[in-house]
Amino acid sequence: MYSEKVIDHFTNPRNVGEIENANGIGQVGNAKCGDIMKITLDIKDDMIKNVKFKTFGCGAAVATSSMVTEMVKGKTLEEAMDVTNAAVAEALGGLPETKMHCSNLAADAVHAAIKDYLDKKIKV
Amino acid sequence: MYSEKVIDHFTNPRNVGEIENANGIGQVGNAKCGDIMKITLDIKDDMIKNVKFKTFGCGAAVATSSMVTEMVKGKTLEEAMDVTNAAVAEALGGLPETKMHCSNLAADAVHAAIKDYLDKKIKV
Amino acid sequence: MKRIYLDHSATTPVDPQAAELMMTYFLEYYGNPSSIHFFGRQVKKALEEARYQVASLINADPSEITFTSGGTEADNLAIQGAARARSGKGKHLITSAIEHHAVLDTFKYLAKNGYELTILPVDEEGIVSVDELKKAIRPDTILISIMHANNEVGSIQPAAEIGRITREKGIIFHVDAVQSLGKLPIDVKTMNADLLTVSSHKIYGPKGVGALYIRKGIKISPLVYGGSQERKLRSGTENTPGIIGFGKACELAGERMEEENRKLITQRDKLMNGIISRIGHVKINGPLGDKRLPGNVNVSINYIEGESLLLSLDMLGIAASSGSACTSGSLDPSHVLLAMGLSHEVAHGSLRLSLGRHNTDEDIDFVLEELPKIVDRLRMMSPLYHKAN
Amino acid sequence: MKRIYLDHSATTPVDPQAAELMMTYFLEYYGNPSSIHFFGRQVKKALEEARYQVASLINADPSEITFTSGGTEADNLAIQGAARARSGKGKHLITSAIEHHAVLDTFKYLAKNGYELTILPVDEEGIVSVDELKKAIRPDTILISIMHANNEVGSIQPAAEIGRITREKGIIFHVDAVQSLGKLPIDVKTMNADLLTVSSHKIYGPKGVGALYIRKGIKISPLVYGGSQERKLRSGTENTPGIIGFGKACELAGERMEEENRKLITQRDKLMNGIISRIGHVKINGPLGDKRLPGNVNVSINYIEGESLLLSLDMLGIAASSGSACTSGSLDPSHVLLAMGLSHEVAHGSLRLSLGRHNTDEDIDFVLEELPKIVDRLRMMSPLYHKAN
Ligand SMILES: Cc1ncc(COP(=O)(O)O)c(C=O)c1O
Ligand SMILES: Cc1ncc(COP(=O)(O)O)c(C=O)c1O
Repeated sequence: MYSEKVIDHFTNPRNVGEIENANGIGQVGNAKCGDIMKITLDIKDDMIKNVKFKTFGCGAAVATSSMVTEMVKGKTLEEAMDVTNAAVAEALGGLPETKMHCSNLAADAVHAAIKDYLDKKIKV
Repeated sequence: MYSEKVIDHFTNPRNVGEIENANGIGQVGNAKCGDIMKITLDIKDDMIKNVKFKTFGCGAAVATSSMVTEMVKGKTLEEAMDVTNAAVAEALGGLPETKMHCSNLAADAVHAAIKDYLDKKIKV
Repeated sequence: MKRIYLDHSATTPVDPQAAELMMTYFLEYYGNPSSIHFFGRQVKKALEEARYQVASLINADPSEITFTSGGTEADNLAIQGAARARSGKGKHLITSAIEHHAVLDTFKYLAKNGYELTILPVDEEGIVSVDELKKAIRPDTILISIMHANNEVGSIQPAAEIGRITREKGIIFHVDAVQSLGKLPIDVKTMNADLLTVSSHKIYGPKGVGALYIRKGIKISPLVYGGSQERKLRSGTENTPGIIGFGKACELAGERMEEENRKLITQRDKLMNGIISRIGHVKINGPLGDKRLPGNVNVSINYIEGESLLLSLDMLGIAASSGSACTSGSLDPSHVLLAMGLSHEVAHGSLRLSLGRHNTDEDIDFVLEELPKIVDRLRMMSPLYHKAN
Repeated sequence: MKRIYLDHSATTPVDPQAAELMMTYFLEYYGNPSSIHFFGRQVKKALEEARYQVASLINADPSEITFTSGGTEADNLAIQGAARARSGKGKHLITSAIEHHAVLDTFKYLAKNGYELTILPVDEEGIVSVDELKKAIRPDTILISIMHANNEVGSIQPAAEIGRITREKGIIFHVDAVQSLGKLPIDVKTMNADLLTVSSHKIYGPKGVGALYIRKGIKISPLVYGGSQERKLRSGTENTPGIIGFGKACELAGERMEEENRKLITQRDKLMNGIISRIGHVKINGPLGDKRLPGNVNVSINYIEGESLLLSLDMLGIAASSGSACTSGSLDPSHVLLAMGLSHEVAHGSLRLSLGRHNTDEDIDFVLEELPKIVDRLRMMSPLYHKAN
């Protein structure tokens, strides 16, 4: 069902947790659907210095979360905004058809966290 | 499917053939249905001296024909008229349900032959 | 890796005796039972012997057994067949919210095609209320279908009580007994069942075989037309090896039921109690004690999602099942757990462990050792879990 | 007693390789393919491999194959399913007089339920006329079903020619290819088939398994509802061992077809010519040469009845079949022979010998030696036979 890369990221997820004083926080999905992803970012000079995730969801949800953290860590905000859900799935060697829709939201969570950071900055 | 007795009478049918100068001839069934039985009788002093059959039909048709010849040979006409299709089936140890209707007409053929004999006698 | 199969409600391995018997019918006694020659007669006899074996396990007459390709087809034959045959008498149908999709989706199909459907709720233990059922009955009710035992939470339904009511009112009563066959004693007569579905692959028989009990005198319409096999109710060359394997499985199930149930109940309770005592924030779904199927454990583990749990168990060689939407391809989690009042979130985190003939006490110990670690790990990853809880 | 099986059109033994494979799936790889754990994934893969094997034999895409419980169910799914899905477009259906009951009786059921049916006649060789078919087509014709090869007389139908017409007119074309699978090359694309039925137990696969080819884009309604297996077209836990056995049988049939056909045609012609030369008052039913299935012999033996003939052959260990009404439980003899213009009387005396993979030349010799004696004996007993004839 799942590719080896998905299983690897599910079994050894990268960057699990929450950054304590994160300046960007994004959460997408809801428990009703069975998938929630929360991304916390430490952003400095338009750069993602650190990123962590927490996910409630299926194997694909966990793996995409883990993968996206690797993909955006060290990237500029603009670069990170260009990472799509599809790119995450591709980086994992593909996802089962049924998982493409619901569980492939990790990039959205990152984007939400970046937006949160930018929103707060504007307010300041 | 068939009882051992049916198989025995089918394999070694008794009294096959036609009596040459039969004074009673009976035929029942038709080729459309797949069963025709022809009985020829040699009747003397109200007694069936000899009886032979020819049958076009399934195993049950052949076996009932053979059995009925055994049952009526040497009997008076009245006794022979009392032999029913059901009695023939019973003497064979029973017949499959589907065969009771179409292929169990041998007693009718005997009765038809007796009637033929009586009819001709009246005409004379 | 040692593999521990705890998904016996989904399907079971074929009993070796049944499998061996089937081999003979694949290779040697391969005739078509409709044929009048030796090859046909030989297998026809074995077919009727199997019919007797299946009938015996539910106290039916062999002539009341119609073989099908499985539980799903038998459910459809019962429900579509009875509804069509009785449509002149009324259009109202009743079932429960926790039926298998083979029942529920068939009723929903009929409801879209001129019938009216009442779906009964269940209580928090997953049991249909007889009072609700009584209230739902109308003068034009023609068919009521209630399962004998639920496949997800193991809840046993008051079938005999319902049968008394339907028989009195002249309403056809269909019972889906796929999960109870070979696990609970079934007597179609005391249950007053008119139609009853069983399936082979849940009781160590082959997949692709089932049967519908049709009480003498009850008329239903067929689903498929053709060579008039199974007294015209189910045309098609009979799956004789499968049917014969099913017959054997029924015979064995009948012989072993009592002893097996003692073992299963002990292991089930050990597993349930172990989970409760070792893991916090969990909830057993379904009734306790003798209102529950012997081999069924179903538990909601808060803050984590079922598929992740299954994957993690699978990596350790443990095969289980879940009511999570992610495991069914649908968007909603188990309709059974939702009907019992669970929230979506909690339903997503449900785990079903269904025990069977070959599970050992060591299997249980292993699960009890590993499951808490997995739950811990997944909860650490979950945004819903806060240590403080 | 040595037994000679000459009833391969009725059913075949399972190939030992297929049977052995199935054993593994009974005992070891017994998971439910819907399960996401190891046991489920393992068998899911094999299921898809089988789908590929079946698809390959008829030049279809695996996604176009829906597994069923046999040819009868596939025929019903095709015909009921297409008729229901298209009923908005018209109500007129066309089939032929020599179809299998799985097709003919399904159409007759629809004809009683709001559809209109044209049953095409056949010529004396048992072949449907394309001209007649063209004439029968109406603006509201939605479905035409014509078999690829007839099960009784082996006549091969002009399927590709018909497919060209139906495709042009946008009418759904269903082909019952149960008897031709593995015996004639089948290419659903050049045949322009929209739906095509195959069955496992006629090609050395297990009984109780079949498949319907559904061309991409063609919509049909399901017969049974439930767990949404087979892309919702055929719910019910998949008969995975059976399907996998069928897949293997398809693979083997594809590999062996050419060589096997050479053997079968030689044996068939030897048998037909032998019967003609040794027995008087006989008539070969069906076409000769390459319009006939490789393994099919069908002959009417005047003045005697089919069941008697079968019984007599059976006593010598020869298993065959007949169009006699007595062997089918119906009152009329074979509807196929009657449609070809045979009288009832002659149809009753028909004999079908269907050859298969394991028949030897000695089998043929034995039949040719014994059959004339049996015919003699039965004719001596027949009131229809007069030596003088
Ligand atoms: C309660 C219940 N009914 C019906 C079915 C369907 O039976 P089958 O898998 O034989 O189609 C199942 C199992 O899948 C079941 O658990
Ligand atoms: C031409 C034809 N169609 C359909 C069928 C039915 O297939 P099954 O026996 O798999 O139900 C058969 C054989 O019985 C057949 O010969």
